[in-house]
Amino acid sequence: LAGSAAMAMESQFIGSLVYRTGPYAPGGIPWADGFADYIELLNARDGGINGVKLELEECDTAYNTDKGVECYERLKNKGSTGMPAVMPLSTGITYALLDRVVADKIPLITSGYGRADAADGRVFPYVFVPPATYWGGADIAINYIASQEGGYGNLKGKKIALVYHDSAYGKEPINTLNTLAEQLGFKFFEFPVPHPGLEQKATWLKIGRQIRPDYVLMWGWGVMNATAIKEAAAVGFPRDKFIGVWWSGNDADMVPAGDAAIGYKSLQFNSVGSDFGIHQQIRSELYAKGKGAASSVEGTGEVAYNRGIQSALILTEALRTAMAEFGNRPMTGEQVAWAMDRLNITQERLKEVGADGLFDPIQLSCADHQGKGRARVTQWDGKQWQAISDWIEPNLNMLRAMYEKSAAAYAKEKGITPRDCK
Amino acid sequence: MNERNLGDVVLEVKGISLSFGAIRVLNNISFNVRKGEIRSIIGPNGAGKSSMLNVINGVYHPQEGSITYRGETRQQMKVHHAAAQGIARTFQNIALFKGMSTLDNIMTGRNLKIKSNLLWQAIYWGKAQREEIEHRRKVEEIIDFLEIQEIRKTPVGRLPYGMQKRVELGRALAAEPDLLLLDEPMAGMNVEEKEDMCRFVLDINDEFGTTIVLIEHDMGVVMDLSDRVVVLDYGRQLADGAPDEVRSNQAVIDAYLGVSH
Amino acid sequence: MTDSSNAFLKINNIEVIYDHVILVLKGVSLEVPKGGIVALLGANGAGKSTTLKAISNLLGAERGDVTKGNIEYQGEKIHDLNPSDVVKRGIIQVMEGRHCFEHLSIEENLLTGAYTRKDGRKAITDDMKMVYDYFPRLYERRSSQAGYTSGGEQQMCVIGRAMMAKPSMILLDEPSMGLAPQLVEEIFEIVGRLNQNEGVSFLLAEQNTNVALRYSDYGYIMENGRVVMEGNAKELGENEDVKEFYLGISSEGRKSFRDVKHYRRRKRWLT
Amino acid sequence: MLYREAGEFKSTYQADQAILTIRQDRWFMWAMLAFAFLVIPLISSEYWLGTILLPFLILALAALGLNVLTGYAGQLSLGTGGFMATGAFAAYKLATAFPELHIVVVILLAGLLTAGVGILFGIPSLRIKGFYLAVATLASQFFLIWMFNKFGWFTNYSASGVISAPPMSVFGDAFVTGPYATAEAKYLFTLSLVVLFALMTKNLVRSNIGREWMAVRDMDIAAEIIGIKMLSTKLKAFAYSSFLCGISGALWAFVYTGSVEPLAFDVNRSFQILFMIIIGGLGSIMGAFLGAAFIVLLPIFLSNAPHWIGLNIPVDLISHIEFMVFGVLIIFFLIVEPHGLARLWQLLKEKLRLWPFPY
Amino acid sequence: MRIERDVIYIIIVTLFLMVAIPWTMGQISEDIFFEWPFFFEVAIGGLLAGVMYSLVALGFVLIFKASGVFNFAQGAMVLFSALTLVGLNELGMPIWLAIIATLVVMLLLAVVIERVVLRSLVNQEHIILFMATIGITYFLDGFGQTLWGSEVKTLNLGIPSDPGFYFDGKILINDFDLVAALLAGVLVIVLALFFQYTRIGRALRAVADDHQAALSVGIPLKHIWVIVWAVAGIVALVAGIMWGSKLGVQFSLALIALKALPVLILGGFTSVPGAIVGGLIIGAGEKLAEVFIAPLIGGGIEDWFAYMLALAFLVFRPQGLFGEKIIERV
Ligand SMILES: Nc1ncnc2c1ncn2[C@@H]1O[C@H](COP(=O)(O)OP(=O)(O)OP(=O)(O)O)[C@@H](O)[C@H]1O
Ligand SMILES: Nc1ncnc2c1ncn2[C@@H]1O[C@H](COP(=O)(O)OP(=O)(O)OP(=O)(O)O)[C@@H](O)[C@H]1O
Ligand SMILES: [Mg+2]
Ligand SMILES: [Mg+2]
Repeated sequence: LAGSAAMAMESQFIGSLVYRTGPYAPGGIPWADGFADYIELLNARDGGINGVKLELEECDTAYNTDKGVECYERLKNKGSTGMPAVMPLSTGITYALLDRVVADKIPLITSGYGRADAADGRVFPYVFVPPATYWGGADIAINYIASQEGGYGNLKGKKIALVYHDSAYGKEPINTLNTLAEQLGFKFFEFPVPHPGLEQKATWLKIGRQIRPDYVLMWGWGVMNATAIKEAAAVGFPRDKFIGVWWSGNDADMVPAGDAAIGYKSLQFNSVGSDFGIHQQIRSELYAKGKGAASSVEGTGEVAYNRGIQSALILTEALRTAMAEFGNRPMTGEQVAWAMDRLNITQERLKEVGADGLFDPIQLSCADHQGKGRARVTQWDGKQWQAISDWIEPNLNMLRAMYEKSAAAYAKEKGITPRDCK
Repeated sequence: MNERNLGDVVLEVKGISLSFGAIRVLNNISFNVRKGEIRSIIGPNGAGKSSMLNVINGVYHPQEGSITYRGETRQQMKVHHAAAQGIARTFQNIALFKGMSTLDNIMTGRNLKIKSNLLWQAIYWGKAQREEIEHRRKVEEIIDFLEIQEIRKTPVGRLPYGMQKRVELGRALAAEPDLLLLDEPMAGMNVEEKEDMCRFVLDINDEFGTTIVLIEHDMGVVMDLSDRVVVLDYGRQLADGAPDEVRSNQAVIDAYLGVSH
Repeated sequence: MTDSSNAFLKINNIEVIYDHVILVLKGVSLEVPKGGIVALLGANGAGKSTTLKAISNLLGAERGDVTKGNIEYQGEKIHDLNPSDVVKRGIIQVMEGRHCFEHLSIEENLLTGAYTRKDGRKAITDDMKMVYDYFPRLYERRSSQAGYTSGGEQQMCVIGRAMMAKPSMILLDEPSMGLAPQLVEEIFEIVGRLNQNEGVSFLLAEQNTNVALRYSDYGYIMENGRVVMEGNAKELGENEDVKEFYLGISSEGRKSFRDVKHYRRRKRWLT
Repeated sequence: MLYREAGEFKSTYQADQAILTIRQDRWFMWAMLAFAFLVIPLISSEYWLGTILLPFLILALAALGLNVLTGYAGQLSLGTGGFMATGAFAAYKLATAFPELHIVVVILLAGLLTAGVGILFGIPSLRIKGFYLAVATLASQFFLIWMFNKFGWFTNYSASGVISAPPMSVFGDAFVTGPYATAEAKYLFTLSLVVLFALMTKNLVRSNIGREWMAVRDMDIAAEIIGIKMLSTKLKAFAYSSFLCGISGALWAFVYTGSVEPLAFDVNRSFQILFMIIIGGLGSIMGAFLGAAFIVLLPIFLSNAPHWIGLNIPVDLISHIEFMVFGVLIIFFLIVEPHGLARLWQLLKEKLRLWPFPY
Repeated sequence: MRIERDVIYIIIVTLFLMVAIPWTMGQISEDIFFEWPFFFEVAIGGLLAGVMYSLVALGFVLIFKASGVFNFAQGAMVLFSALTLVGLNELGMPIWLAIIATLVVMLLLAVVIERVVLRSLVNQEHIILFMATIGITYFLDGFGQTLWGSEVKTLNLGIPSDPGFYFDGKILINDFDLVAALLAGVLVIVLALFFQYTRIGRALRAVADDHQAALSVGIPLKHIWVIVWAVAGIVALVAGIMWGSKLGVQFSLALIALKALPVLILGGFTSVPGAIVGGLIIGAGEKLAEVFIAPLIGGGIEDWFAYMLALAFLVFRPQGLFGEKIIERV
């Protein structure tokens, strides 16, 4: 028994909730590959983190909340220390885990999805939302449109529509956009699309032939994205005035749309490309030796793949931070949560790992679980994404106020006393 | 032959006509049923006998005519009205509740008499249980009467045809009807079983004083049991009278009986 | 009928179980000679229908199984065949309980009866005419949906449907049920005529013992899943027990249904 | 012969009408209950209690509800998810509007509100039958989910339309919702409710109303002719069924996940529950539980199995194989016994009764 | 096919309401933009979208009409056939060969389903057979993805999806939709003739009524079932091609079954032409509602509106517009 305990002591268990099957698999597979490849890269190149080997176990959720909860519970006590953090990759699973992670003291890291107000670390000690939130995303989109139109002042009287997946996820940006519409004087139209969004003709006839907005934003998901782009083409709505959030910007979503997708834009909280240092290392350390997770090396570099790397990076950097404090051995969730409160992925660090320019630096604190929350705009050229803007910062003051207000309401409903972050 | 004291008229149908689309199923049919009698309806296949029963208990609504039951005259019966006023029946093509046991089937016959509400039944205590047991006792009497004790708990779908007919009769009896409509209760039975069935019908009639309307193709049964017989022929009313009169009526012989029986 | 060499249809000691647990036939053997009319008599639940379904192989559809014994037709074992192959070999069953195709019209019902026939449209139309001749009532109602016809009309429809298949052997399950007396006679007339003119053999399960014995050559009596008695139709008709329990004639002649006693003599042959 | 009824005589109708008339069955049931209440909480891990048994129980309750409607009353319904959502949102509104209400009261009231909604959507069943009704009930499914999604009032205007349960306790510190509820407390609380409702349902189906439901299921015209009122009988079935589904939904949202969005009760949930009762056995209380076990536990088992036997298969392949095996097993069980696992269980007992003779 | 008089009345009333309600809404509400060309555009768009639903609904109708089975696996079959087609195509087969190969695969599938599933479940209640098709669904979903993977694939038929032509200079119609409509029309005519005028067609209806009686007259159930399931497989392939080239071939294709269900009940489970008429009414109805009613109550109503619309029809005709009357007699 002592022997096996000693063996187990050496490796850090990492549980990964992925969806490689089901209706959303096309978007889930590259993410899972990126995540797995980066973890394996550390193992192959460095023997893990500080000599602690990383032991990855995936569990397929098929983007289904029930299965996700089961996966979480199955994995959370595995390994010597249990799961150091959970990244559920689904808004539904995120909500189902909110209570559980508090009881289990396991940080819940939702990169670019989940509850935006979890950016308020005082109310949500175990939830982290780096690098960006939907509310921030909405603000960035408007910011970008303003820059296209020559300044915020010119937004007055403009028409901006939102096409969204009619679910918790899709509804997130509405409040922000309403607030901005009031502030900036543009007209805001909402177009909910019922899940799963196979049919959007009515929506697009309204948009393309009746309202004829200046810009359309999209919070879509899965097959809804491609359908929307095709319908936009069918009513002749200009694709370069059509901007999706990052989950509407997977390569897989563009494929079925074909040529109709050329010119379509999407926000990304990571940059695009497949030739950063980190990719080259992954290829030489893994794919050259036949060990990569993706079915072909071409997959390394899709935006969703890069997002997977980014999530892995956030987790492993948090592990590093925790080990610096608690010693070089596997970390518990609580220790990682401590580290997440102090996470600081600097430009220098990104350069070291070969992701300089691929990701934006992230710095979190006890009260701020989001960081800078920046994103950039990319455009589909028919084959791949091209970054067409620099990192755009959202209006953090406005956002912070919104986060705090919403988090306070949640705290009241749940009977949570916000922690003191002094 | 059966000199019996017949009571007042309990049911009177007058000038009933019924059509489905272009098909005229009943054409100006009038007859009455007296209290305590066994009244038979005979006629060739497709004559409209079953339809007549359906009119009496409100499954079919005639286009013309009137029905007087217990002194109330209506253009048509309503199904639940008929049941509530003590008209029960059996069916030509057995209409038992196939998924339930014999006992449960007969218990459903008492549904109109059970008063406890959903909540009480869910608790199944006190009042509801007492009521249930009391009705069970009544049903057991019927089971004894029909001699179907052994199949009490058998799902009726598994019973042979003749037994099913008996259970159906039990279900109708459970409602303690004043007027019992029997649609070919003895079809598909051999003589021995027919004798049993006849005995039940007679006993029901004698002991409970139930008025019975009977459809049957076995002339032996019809002639022996009935007080009066009405003959239908493709919607027309061919004859109405005592069994012997009907039996010797030439029109009836031509249309229905063939050789005289 | 002990000479089994000319047996057209032969059932050897079959056992049938429903649902894997309910044993219904406990070793039934019987034979039908070529061109014969054989009656299968017995009380409710004796297993007559089950026997017929075992022959036509329709048991499978009710989760029943022939677990022992075998069935031969013209010397060939048929108990593993598909029902449709049994029909192709010329055996057709008229099921009890009027299994019409409700949504099809009477005429379409009759046409499905000819499904296995390959002898052309003309022959089929001729046979349809013949069926209509036998059952004029069907002709009147030919375009109505079968589900809306009366019980007797449906009974005629299934019998007519079976005739449309031009079978060499018909298994008739309670053909007279629900038919008017005149028609009962007619049905048996038809049975007789088909038998005489076309050489069709019949195995009929019937409750109307009186007529059944009159028209058949040979009879079997079943009780409780066993054959308890067999013999020539005539002999059976004269047997005291058969007379009393199946024909309703006691030594004093036919008694009125009004006078049946409440307690009676039990049958003698119950095993 | 281990299992038989011979030698047991019932002298009263009361004894004859008891739920389990055979002594061995009664012992078995008591042993099962003792095991469920006393042993399981002691021996099970949190994973088992919180992620396997809890959803199993809650979904079994919904299956029980649907089985009343579909299995007993014969009304095929695909609105279960909608009714569960109604229960969940009603519970949420009640719990947030009246924080002092006890959780049991909240859950019962949520059930009653759902029953009301169920009645409303049950009205078309008077005319529409079979698969037509099934598809028509999808109207309520889609409409209810849309409604909860659309109108902020239901979610107290939360930005995302997600509701989360306030911490509530049965007594003192025995929290059953919120972050500090233990898996044991949740499990026992749910188990008690489920056992209670299972007993109530059993009582209903063995008394008059249950017989009326079955009569309507088996042959509705005949039922009407013997005096059963179609409308009220069907609506009672809808009401009681939705009552249970509502409670199940409330438990799902409050006790199991803690916070849900309406999509947790989408049409897939309705299908899932329907599968449970068909596989388990239509018109059987036991069937609801067996079916829930099959549909909830089997996939978990299948996806864990390769790990237990030490196989390292990629997760996507496991998922795909899980799907295939699950599909094959459904078909296999249907072929073995079309009337569901409950019937299979019964046949087993019948065989036992005859044992050692085959028939 | 004989059309009953009340069906015609119902259709006329429906058409009237489809025009009258949007117009009225346009008059009474500021938020609703009503203009005739726009109205026609929406209506035509809806009709064409409805035809796409009909393509899927047809598969359901076939199997229901011919065996009384509500085939839950129809969606899975659409997905499976499309996956197979694209998968074979990606393996290097020319598209015509891939189509033929897929047809063979669908035929094999029908044979397997008959052997393994249907044969053992003869004469069972409809709901049991329905459940069995759910087993098939799970199996097909798993099997298809194991073979061909879960990534999204493209299927390009070369039909442009850009705005087609502007009718009257004002109304926009899409080429792709027109092709789909044409295809569906052809399928419906062929299938309707098949059911109406062949011996097999009549046998199929007999089977749907009563498995046992069908067996008793010698209808070979196994052949019949292979035939219908194979034809349903072909219809699934057509639907898979059309929807797949619209949405990309991916798991979500299986979900279009849900859009076909209201079409199915509105037209009647047993009617091939009903699937088309149902599709047209549902398609136009839901689009018109989404455009001219939804803005007042928040949008996204298409899905439940389609079901509600179907439900409204059922209240008047419980068997759907063209479905066979449900016979209930004592
Ligand atoms: N609901 C209905 N729709 C159309 N036709 C009907 C309907 N009910 C009965 N009929 C027709 O009315 C006629 C009389 O039917 P009914 O069932 O009353 O006959 P019956 O006298 O009972 O005959 P049987 O002795 O054969 O049972 C039949 O021709 C039948 O087809
Ligand atoms: N599908 C079934 N499942 C279980 N038991 C059955 C089934 N069908 C028939 N039985 C049983 O088998 C026995 C014989 O039935 P069968 O129908 O062969 O009798 P029968 O002689 O034709 O009677 P009847 O004169 O009433 O038609 C009966 O006791 C019946 O309960
Ligand atoms: Mg009749
Ligand atoms: Mg029989």
